[in-house]
Amino acid sequence: MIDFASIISQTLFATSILIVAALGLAIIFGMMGVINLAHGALITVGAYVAYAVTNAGLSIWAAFLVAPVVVALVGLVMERTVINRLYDRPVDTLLATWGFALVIQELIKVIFGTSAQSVPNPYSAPVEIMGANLPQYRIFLTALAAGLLVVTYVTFKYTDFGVKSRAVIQNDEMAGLLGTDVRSIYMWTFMIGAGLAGLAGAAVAPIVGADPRTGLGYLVQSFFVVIVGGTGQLLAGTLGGSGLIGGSAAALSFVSSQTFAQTVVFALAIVVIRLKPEGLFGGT
Amino acid sequence: MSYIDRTKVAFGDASGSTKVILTGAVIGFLLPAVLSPYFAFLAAQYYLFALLALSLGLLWGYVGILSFGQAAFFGLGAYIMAWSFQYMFVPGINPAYVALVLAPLVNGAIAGVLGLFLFYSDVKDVYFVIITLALSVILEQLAVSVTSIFGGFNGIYLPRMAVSIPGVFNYQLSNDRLFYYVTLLALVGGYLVCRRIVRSDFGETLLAIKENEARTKSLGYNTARYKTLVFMVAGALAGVAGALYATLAQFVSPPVTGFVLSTEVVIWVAVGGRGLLLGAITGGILINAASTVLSSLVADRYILILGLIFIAVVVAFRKGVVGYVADRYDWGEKL
Amino acid sequence: MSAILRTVDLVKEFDGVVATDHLNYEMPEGEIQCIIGPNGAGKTTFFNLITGVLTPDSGQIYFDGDDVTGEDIHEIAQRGMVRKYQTPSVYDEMSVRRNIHIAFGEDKPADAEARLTEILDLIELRDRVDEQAGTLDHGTKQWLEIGMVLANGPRLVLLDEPTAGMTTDETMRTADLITSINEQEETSIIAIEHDIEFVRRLSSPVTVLHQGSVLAQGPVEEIEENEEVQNVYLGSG
Amino acid sequence: MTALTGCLGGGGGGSSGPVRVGVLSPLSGAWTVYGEAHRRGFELAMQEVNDNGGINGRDVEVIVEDTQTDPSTVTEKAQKVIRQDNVDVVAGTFSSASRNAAAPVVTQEDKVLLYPTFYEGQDQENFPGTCNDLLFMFGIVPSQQAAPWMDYMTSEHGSNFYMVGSDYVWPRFTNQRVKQSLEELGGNVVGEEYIPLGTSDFGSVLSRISNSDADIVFGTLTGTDTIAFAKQFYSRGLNEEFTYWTVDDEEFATQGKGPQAARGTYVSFDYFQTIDTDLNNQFVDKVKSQYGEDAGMDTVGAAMYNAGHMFANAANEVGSVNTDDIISGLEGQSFTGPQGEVTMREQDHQMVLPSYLVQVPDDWSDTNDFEGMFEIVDQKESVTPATANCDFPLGKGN
Repeated sequence: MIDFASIISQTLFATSILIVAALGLAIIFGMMGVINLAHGALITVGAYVAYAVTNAGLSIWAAFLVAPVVVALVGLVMERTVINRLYDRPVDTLLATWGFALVIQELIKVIFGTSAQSVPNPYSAPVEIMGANLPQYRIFLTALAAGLLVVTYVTFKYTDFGVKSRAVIQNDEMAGLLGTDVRSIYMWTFMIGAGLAGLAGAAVAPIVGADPRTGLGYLVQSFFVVIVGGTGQLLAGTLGGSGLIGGSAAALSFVSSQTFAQTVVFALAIVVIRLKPEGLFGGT
Repeated sequence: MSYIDRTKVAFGDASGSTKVILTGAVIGFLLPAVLSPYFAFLAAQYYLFALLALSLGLLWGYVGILSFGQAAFFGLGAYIMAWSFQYMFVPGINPAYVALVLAPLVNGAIAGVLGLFLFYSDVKDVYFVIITLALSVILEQLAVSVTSIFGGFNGIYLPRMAVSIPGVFNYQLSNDRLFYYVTLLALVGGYLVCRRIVRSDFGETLLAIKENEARTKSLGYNTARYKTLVFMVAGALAGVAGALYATLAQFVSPPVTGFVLSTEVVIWVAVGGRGLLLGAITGGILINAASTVLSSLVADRYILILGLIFIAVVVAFRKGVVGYVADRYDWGEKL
Repeated sequence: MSAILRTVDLVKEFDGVVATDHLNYEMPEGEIQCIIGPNGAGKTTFFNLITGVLTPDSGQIYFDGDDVTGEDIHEIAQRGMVRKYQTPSVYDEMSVRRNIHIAFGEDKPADAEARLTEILDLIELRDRVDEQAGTLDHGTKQWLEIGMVLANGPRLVLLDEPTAGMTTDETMRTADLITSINEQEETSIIAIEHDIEFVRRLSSPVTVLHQGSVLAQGPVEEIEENEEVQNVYLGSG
Repeated sequence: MTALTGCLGGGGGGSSGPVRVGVLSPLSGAWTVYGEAHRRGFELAMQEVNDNGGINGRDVEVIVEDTQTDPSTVTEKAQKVIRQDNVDVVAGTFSSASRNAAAPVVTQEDKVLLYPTFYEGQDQENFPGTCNDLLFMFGIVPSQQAAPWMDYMTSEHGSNFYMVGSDYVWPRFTNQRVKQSLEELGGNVVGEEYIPLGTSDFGSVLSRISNSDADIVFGTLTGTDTIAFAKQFYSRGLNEEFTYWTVDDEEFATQGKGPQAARGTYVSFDYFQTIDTDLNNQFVDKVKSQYGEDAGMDTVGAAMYNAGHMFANAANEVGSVNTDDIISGLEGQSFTGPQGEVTMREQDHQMVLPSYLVQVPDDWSDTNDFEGMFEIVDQKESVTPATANCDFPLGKGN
């Protein structure tokens, strides 16, 4: 018998992990149009910051504050040294960020060594809901995903910075003429995106651990989430995209092998991109 | 003027690319005399990686399509060679010949289907990068788990190919110096095919598409068809390179189709020179030779060095090595 | 004389904004016509619709009697409707010669060399044939693009503000160029233009577009007197 | 042009000058974490050999090459060490795929390959690259690693098995062997799943496990996947409900899991750093003094250590380092390794090894404490592996 409570909870959990993992990319790639192939590496840095913080005796919650700041700074270094020269050259941005991904991955090995590091899980026992005992940490992750979505949506929709950021992204010359400091808006938006990737790293570390390739697993999936969901549609796009890519793969794996499920979902994503290039929720 | 003068004159004012490919071919031809079998094996391997890089160089340099999935075609070519030995598709005929015909055909067909599916829509070029990246991830995953067909994680064995004329002679190329010439032939042949394409009206249209696709469409060109055709040629070239690589290494396993090799090819072409066929070839040889040397010296720091070089080239040295040379000396046609 | 181009009740909307509102237009073969109208009147959208860049929400487009609604850009172009873009759209990194050679289209004319010289004379670029297109000044680039459109063997030429950014002298010479093209090459020509002097010089019938549909049509003199047109241009519109 | 600055082939080899050994380790890429112990085990053995006279009076020179966890690099590096550095024997490669990539090179050049990693065993029909006279297998096979403990585990914890493995050859064949024993013991398989390599979210398979009436979850996941699985297994409280027994998670994987997620897990291998014998304690002390306090050892490192010594013994006993002598010297040789008495079975070159069943104790807390990481539950002095599915006598080549 297929136990629906598990399917629903798993689909929800898989979706929320991808929301957290892809949100930073939804800003840097979805909104700014910067193809950031270092997104996975930034997640890895977040995971290692979580390791360093918890290893120093502090709690994982402290890591949730430290990781975004540290990775935002890494994003700042990337943006100031290279990315801001390439805003009008999308292909070169893509290549440069892939270069950064390699450099970051190797620097982590230099600093932390090659072996996988462990990050403790704050919760020990699962909790029983609807007859299925569910891990508390995954429930927390779902709440975190929802919270992050709302916060980023509100930030970019209503706050002064958010409005300016979207204006700059849509037409940086015009915004520049109207007196917005375009360069600093780009910098801050990129840093927020990187910070969110860092937070994602810290968030997944307790259930995945930290090793030099942790973030790489999320790279292609995150891009699919943003593209399939629809660039420029922060809330609906990320939610929809994560649901399709993460959720459906989890649900499908109840009826088929996980390898088959993942292959089918990837193929499905490619078909969606082909039929609706602007994404499910994007476009006019 | 005697024959020699004429060649001198012709050589003197030949375009940069002609000079380079001629000297390259001559040096390449004489090289095995000084190379030990090991270095002949290495050079053969570099030539095949250069042929793979050439397939991306043609796509990216001449029609502006950046594919992150050329390794998928390379790997498929390798598996076709392995299957050809395993299943002897056409009994009685040298399985390597069968594979060297099948690999480009099958890859071309698959590239054609992909092209029809992706180019005949307004999928943005950038999305094409992500899709081709995903395709090489999918193929690698299938190759690992579908053990019955792909031999799975442990891979498939195949012997070194033989050069043969049925009934006349059959000589197995276990001597690496001999196999070296097969790969040199494949690389120079591949280059001449690309050169032929690029210098034709078809090639001129490709450059037009790369520079201004809207204008080219409104002059009556079905740009999607051109992009699909050149994508098929690139797939075929990568397939031949993969097929020869399989019988050179005598072993095929999933990473040969996968994500890591796909991203490395892009680095080779970007550093070598993304705008020129010879740039891609140089990148394919130069970076692989450097990685052999560097990885023996600094083992795991080599990727860090490569990453830094790659960023520097992309930001400040966009034309790449050969591109830079072509600018400084009158290179003539961009080949 | 059959119509080279006819549109029937063409409608195109962009999230609520009606860009083309049941536009009916007919262009007899062999003629030169101008289209004028204030900014946002839907002139370029009209060109985008008939060249297949945009597909209309409703209505039909007939080219030389065939219904081409919804056809691909290159299919319509192959039929002989060739467009010059508002901002000059040439291959900057290629020589003038190569620009024209590409513009000949997929099946190059047999006497390509002769045809090339003919066009170069027409657009007065004979002595700069091997220069890079990108190095040409704005006005010359416009003429190069006109030459390219010509090289494509068009039956209907669409010119989107061909004299934008030109001096009055250049504008007048462009008008004469268009007239001679029409006569020598027997191609019909539709030009979108703001410069009334240019329209007067062509002395061709004019269609005034306003809010996505035809406001008025007729010879230049009549249109200039037409009150509705005046207050559309001058008044609130 | 870019003519390759080739240089002439390396000279040397033969009986004068040092004995040269090539070591192929994954020092970059996905398996790097195993690469270090893999290389250290062999280097340590060679140091000890050099300290007491080397081989036939000749010093041993070790040439290490990074295989970048990529089979095509293995082919290149195997060629290099053999044809350029003229090594007398090759030790290493980590995954079965990399061993298979090296096999044609050693076969063509007629050199012995000493393979250290735990693997699926030799089977001519099902997977190529084994049944080769030039290959010597120092790693444990499923019939030694899992089969000996089926009795104990089923009697202690119940006989309903839920099998979770990575989707490739080694997990599938290990499970096949375990299912054989399970049948004999009247147990049954309530679930069997293979997860693609590189998966990080195990939510759905874990929910299927928690809904199953399994007693033992038998793990053959590998790499970073096994770490993610264990952490999520813990976060769902499944370690209270089920017994988790894995045949992949040696010292470094368990270090990656961390105490919280690893507590209570059963692991079975031929070697653990926690083995408390004089020989192993000396071995571990040497590793720490040479490579630092936090350096650890695992089954693969120990196998490389044994391979080094047994190669030296063979060469010294037979008096030469040419391939056929090394083969005859290795076949049937017994040696006292850090894990105890081991013997290289003559017929199929598979090592007869002890087998240890360990459990992660509740009081393990420091991730660098490799001794306290495991507690020995039971051990078997020497387990004879199932005979390889090959035609005997082994021929050279695959």
